[in-house]
Amino acid sequence: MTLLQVRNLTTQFFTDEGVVKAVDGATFNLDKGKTLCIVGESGCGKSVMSLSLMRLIPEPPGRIVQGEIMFNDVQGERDLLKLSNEEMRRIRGKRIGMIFQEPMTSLNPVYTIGNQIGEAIALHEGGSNKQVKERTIRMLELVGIPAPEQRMREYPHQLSGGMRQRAMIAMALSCTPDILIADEPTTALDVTIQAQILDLMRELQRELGMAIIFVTHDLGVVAEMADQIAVMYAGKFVEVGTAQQIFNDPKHPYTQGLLKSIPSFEKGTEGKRLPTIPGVVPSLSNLPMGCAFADRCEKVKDRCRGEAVSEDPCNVGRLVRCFYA
Amino acid sequence: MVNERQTYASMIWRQFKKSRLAVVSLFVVAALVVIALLAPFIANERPILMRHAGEWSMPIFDKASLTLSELDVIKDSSSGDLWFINPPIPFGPTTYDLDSVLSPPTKKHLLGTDGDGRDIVSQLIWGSRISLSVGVVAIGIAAIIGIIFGLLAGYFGGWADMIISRLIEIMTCFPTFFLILTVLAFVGPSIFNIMVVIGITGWTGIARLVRGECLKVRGRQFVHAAVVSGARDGRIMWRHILPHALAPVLVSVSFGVASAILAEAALSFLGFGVPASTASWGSMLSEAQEYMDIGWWLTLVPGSAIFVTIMAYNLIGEALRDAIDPNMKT
Amino acid sequence: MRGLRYLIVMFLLASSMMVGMSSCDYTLARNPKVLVEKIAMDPTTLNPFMVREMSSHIITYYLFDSLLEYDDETLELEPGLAKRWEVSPDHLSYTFWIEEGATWHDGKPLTIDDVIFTFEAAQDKRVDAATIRNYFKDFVKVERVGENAARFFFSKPYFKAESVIGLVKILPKHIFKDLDTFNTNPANMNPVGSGPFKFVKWSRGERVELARNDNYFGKKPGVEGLAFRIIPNKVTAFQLLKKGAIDKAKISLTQTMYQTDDPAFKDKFTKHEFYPPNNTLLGWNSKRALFSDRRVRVAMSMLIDRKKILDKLFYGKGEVITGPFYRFGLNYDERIKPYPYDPEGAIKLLEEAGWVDIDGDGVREKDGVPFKFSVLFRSGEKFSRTVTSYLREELARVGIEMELMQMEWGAMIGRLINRDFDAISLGFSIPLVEDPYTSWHSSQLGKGINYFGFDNAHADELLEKARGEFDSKKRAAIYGEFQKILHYEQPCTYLYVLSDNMAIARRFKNVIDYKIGPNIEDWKVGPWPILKEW
Amino acid sequence: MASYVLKRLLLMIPTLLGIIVITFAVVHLAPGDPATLMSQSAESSSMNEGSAKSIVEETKKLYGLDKPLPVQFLRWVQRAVTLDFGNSYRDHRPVMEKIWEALPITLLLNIITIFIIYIISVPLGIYTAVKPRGVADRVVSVVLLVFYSLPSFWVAIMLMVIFGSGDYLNWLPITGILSHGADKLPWYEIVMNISWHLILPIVCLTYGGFAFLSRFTRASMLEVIRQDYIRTARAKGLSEWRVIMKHGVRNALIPILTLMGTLLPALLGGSVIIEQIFSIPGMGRLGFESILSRDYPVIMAIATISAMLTLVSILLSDVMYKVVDPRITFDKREG
Repeated sequence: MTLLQVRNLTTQFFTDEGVVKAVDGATFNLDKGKTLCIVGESGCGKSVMSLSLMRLIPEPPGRIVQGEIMFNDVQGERDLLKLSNEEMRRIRGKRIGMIFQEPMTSLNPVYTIGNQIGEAIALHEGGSNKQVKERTIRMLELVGIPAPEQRMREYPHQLSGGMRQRAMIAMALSCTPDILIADEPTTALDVTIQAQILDLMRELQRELGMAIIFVTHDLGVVAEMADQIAVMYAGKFVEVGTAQQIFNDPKHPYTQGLLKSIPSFEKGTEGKRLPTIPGVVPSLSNLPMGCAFADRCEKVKDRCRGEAVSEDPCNVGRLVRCFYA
Repeated sequence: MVNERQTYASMIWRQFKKSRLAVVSLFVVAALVVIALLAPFIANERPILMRHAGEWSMPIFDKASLTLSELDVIKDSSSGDLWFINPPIPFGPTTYDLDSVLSPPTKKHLLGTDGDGRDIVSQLIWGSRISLSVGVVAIGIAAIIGIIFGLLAGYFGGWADMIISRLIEIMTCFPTFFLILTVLAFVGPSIFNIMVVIGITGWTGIARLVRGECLKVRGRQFVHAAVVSGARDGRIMWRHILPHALAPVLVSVSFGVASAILAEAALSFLGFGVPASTASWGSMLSEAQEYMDIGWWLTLVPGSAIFVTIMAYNLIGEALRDAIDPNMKT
Repeated sequence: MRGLRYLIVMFLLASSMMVGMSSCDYTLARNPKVLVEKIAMDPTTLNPFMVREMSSHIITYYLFDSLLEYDDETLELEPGLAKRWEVSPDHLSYTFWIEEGATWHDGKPLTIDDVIFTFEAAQDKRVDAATIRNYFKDFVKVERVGENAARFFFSKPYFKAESVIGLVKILPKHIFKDLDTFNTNPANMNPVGSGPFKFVKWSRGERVELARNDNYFGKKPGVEGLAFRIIPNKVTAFQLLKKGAIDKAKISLTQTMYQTDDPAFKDKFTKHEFYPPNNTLLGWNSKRALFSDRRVRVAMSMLIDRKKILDKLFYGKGEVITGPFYRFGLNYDERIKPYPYDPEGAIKLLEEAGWVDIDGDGVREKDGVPFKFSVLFRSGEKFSRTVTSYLREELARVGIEMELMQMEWGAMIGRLINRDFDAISLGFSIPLVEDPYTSWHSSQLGKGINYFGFDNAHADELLEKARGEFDSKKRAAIYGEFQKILHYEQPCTYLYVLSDNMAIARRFKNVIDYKIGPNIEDWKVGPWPILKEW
Repeated sequence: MASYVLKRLLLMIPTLLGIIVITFAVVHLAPGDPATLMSQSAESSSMNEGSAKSIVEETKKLYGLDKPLPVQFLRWVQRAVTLDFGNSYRDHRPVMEKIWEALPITLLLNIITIFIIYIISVPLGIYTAVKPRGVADRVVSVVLLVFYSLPSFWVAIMLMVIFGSGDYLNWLPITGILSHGADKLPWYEIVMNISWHLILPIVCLTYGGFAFLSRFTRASMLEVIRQDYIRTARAKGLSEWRVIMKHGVRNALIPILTLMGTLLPALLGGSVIIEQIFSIPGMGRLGFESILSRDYPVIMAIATISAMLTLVSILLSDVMYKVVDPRITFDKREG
């Protein structure tokens, strides 16, 4: 069952330097219980993508200029972009949870863990203080935090990085959402913790049956998590497909470049660093006319610079944004 | 997200320029500085340039060559051998025009005269010297002391923090006004003393602010990173911590400059302002209180000058803060 | 958004409160038979011995009586508590008979014992009254002679002895029993006097109230009471006056000239002009090299256009003076004319004295020392500031550099007493029985109040002679002589006696304009408008 | 926490001692002495015969001012530890009595002032921070800066002339805090009467404070709003109001609390002019007059008492700091 259908989502930032097209016409589907990984280098618009899904783009300067996000849960199908702020608010945290990259700064330093988790529960589920507390403890247990009754009275700075991220996950999952958006949740953690967190997420996904949108730049993590993969470059999805398709048969030169730079992705659990492709991501406010990857592409031809590349809307299961793929 | 390499300063400047009011304010302050510097050339009773009896001279520069009475004689005599350029405002700040006491704005006195027949424009121009320097010097002193002490206390903690905190406490508890009074009584009232006293009593707020920011930032990753990478304490404080504290300090400084100008005005009101031979906006305003409903120009002119200057400082401060604050950028 | 709503609500609340409170009238009615006068500071004490400032002085004046009083018109002494007095031919003993039937405000009779107690207290070192004691240097003793009389003995004949005794306010013995606690006696704050008004209430920092003493032995005042409101700021005081909350207040020159001529004001108030005995002057420190030369001092006087300054900057509200005496008193010699404003003459004198601009820098020098000095005056004091800064410009024109040095009062007096100044701008209040000895005799150079270093043998002689002269006319002649010497030497440049301007509510009748000031005791209350307590 | 407070309380002793020593030295070394000033009225600018040195010296002896300074100091300390600050030189009344008269008035004024400043500025600052650079932000910031830029004595006199003079709007009283004779009214009328008197002084004391505090709040709030945990709170589905109020404000309050500690002495000293203009017999006027008349015992007492108050308020704000921000530790670099 398709839980989320994103069509032509476009988010722009209107800054003094010009219009930044952070997300440009993103289109993908997310099925229930599956994991979609969005991969790309830093600054390619992944985080904006995930925030756009939650409608958490700071406005101004940002704005979702077009597209639709069809969300299909027990209450039926609706376009998140057309909901009122209040309706959208009720979806956040309740139907769609989110965790972030930096567990330290993402937790409010002046409130206890228990307070911050319980807040979401009380908000969406209601119940007496006692019920909220019990559920909080249950969530902390679920994410594997030992001595939850004691931990919930502690402040974020008293926890280790891994524990904080577990707490974040507990918070995001406290209302058993249909979708968990994880924005580089393991980047700030060290490798062993990273593996634990990934395991935890997979386990919870099985247990709770939620879909995950996993944003990362780490192909190793992708290999471990993904059912579907979307490769993002300069605000655009350059290639979308199943994990198998992407890993076994990358079509887009950028994807190919990414994959090539991992010596052995089969046992990627060590999470080796990805050597960069020569050049840098172009400024999103000043994109070239044609293919944004043209300057870094080995197979570049004249046409790439002159003409915008369109994607193939018919072929939803597999999308490649390249003339020569 | 910016391609070309920029220096920090030019980046600040680019951000700063975005606030039109701030740019206008900068021009205002710049104009004030120019006026203050050129005060003798703008408002003076001596000619700028003079040719008399075949000799060229510039009477404004020195008391030399001519006393004023000689000058009067020369100017009065209709000898053809005299040629001179007067400054645009041919009155000094303490030139008494006894024939037009309390005159409303006229052609002769563009903004009128005060109860003693002194030209308001001229006082305004000369007063800008006092008011500008009071603000800048006083708060300059305060900021330097405050930043250094605040960094030391916030960064090192422990004994340094304790001693500096005690010092801050002592200074905070000290009645500022009494210190000013005493110092003025000791060394004689002068604008310099007023500035120094406002400065040395005003640093505590900034120090506390820097210390607080320091405490806040100290635990963050990048400071640990710097510590781990073997940076020296001074460098960590200067390069890694100070920039974070700079934004609130700048707010404090911009308000501080303004409040120093106001403090000078308040001192004048209580009769402890700058010496009478120097016009200051504060003293003009405090003298005007009696004339509030009969000589509107007396209140309005220095009042507006103080107002505009303080506004300018504050607007610049705010724009600067927005420009410097690393978190403000999108 | 809720924040905005909150702000709007707060704003509306605040402004409606303000408007609401403004439109309500919480004023209470004011008793029209009570005269409300403005004073600038809270009195420090209501014990006349310890009085040191105007507020206490004004209030204790009504609370306490002395043996003798001034006549406001002639400035001569007339009976007060004493109904008559006698002076011995050798001028060494004075006998005073006091009024029978005078009582203290608490009902106890005022007896000769009170008088004797008063003068004994004045002698006692424990009592904080060094200023009064200073007048009793030659006082030997006081003794009771008969039921109602006391005799005072002096070791030297001195014409002022009569007024020294006569003007001391008599204190109640039964209140001040113990001189050890004299300075902190509660009665200093809650006085029991014998004067035409008695003490009612003192709200610190706000007002002091007195009520008419209906048992007063002398002439009873026309007003039922006095209230002194303490208003430090003169603009506030003036607004309060216009609101009708004050009946009598000194008004500034500006207010007199510009702000009190509208019909609304004239409808409520009359304006009066008085000349309190207070001479302003610029003192030159003759002990400093710069002003040791008489010609320099005279030149300074000739450089000050006293008439013009008075007319243009002080609206002619005063008179130019030439000597230390009260302009409208007996001793002032009108024949001595002020040095005219004469820059050329002054330059000539300066050059005679050796002050010439040799190096052409615009400043005169002598022996390589430039003619530079600083003039000291009280910060925030408008008169001195105006005169000195005007003079500064004038002096610059003839090649003299004068620096203005303003100092806070305490610091300035310190400098004055230590003779640490070049020149100084001062006011001098003159006692009504004048004796310039303390200010100008050479014996007063160090410890006394001869501040400017005036040292003249002939003048000393005259001053000593005057002290023993009991005929006021003859004494005036001696003082005329002295004034001539002083004028010739110009140890200071006398400037003006300036007028005090006062607004008095119209409902008070029989307001007599004595030169020296009004006397409330004369006043009657006429028909009154509705009065409010603001 | 308790040991921290105790430690701080102990640390106050040297600070207080430092303040006392400095004040004593400054007061006594300043030119002009009470004995001299007692011989002359501080209010008129004319001298009289009283300042002859002999008179001054006699008065000095009476007040013990002829003793060497260390002796005078020790005597003062000896009495001060029993909270006996002696008698005023000016009027021989016990110093504490004078302070007890003035203090409630100033406290009343200042507490209302601080309250109003906070209750208006903090929400304003938060509001403008939520929508930075919007129209409201700009308008508020300019209006408050306009307020801030007006010297208080000028505003005070202006308001007095407009709202309290016989010439224009004769609406408000301009002196004191209670009408004469109003003390016999029932309590609610007294309250009304006092409020009516306080309008002008309170307006003059508050208007300038809005700008600084609200801008300060705004800056601190702006920084907080950009933090990740605010995004987290939004992602939780909290309403914007709750995000700002719960997750924003508490963090933004931390730097504002630092200000609190310094606000009290500033207001104690800052009311000299307003008390002078509106004839309010508060601490500002008492201090000012004591300084002018070199009334050492009063100056020393005021300095000591206000120092103690200030120290306590600084301590309070530090403790609050700790309460509000659990991360803060006061020890050397945390591990």
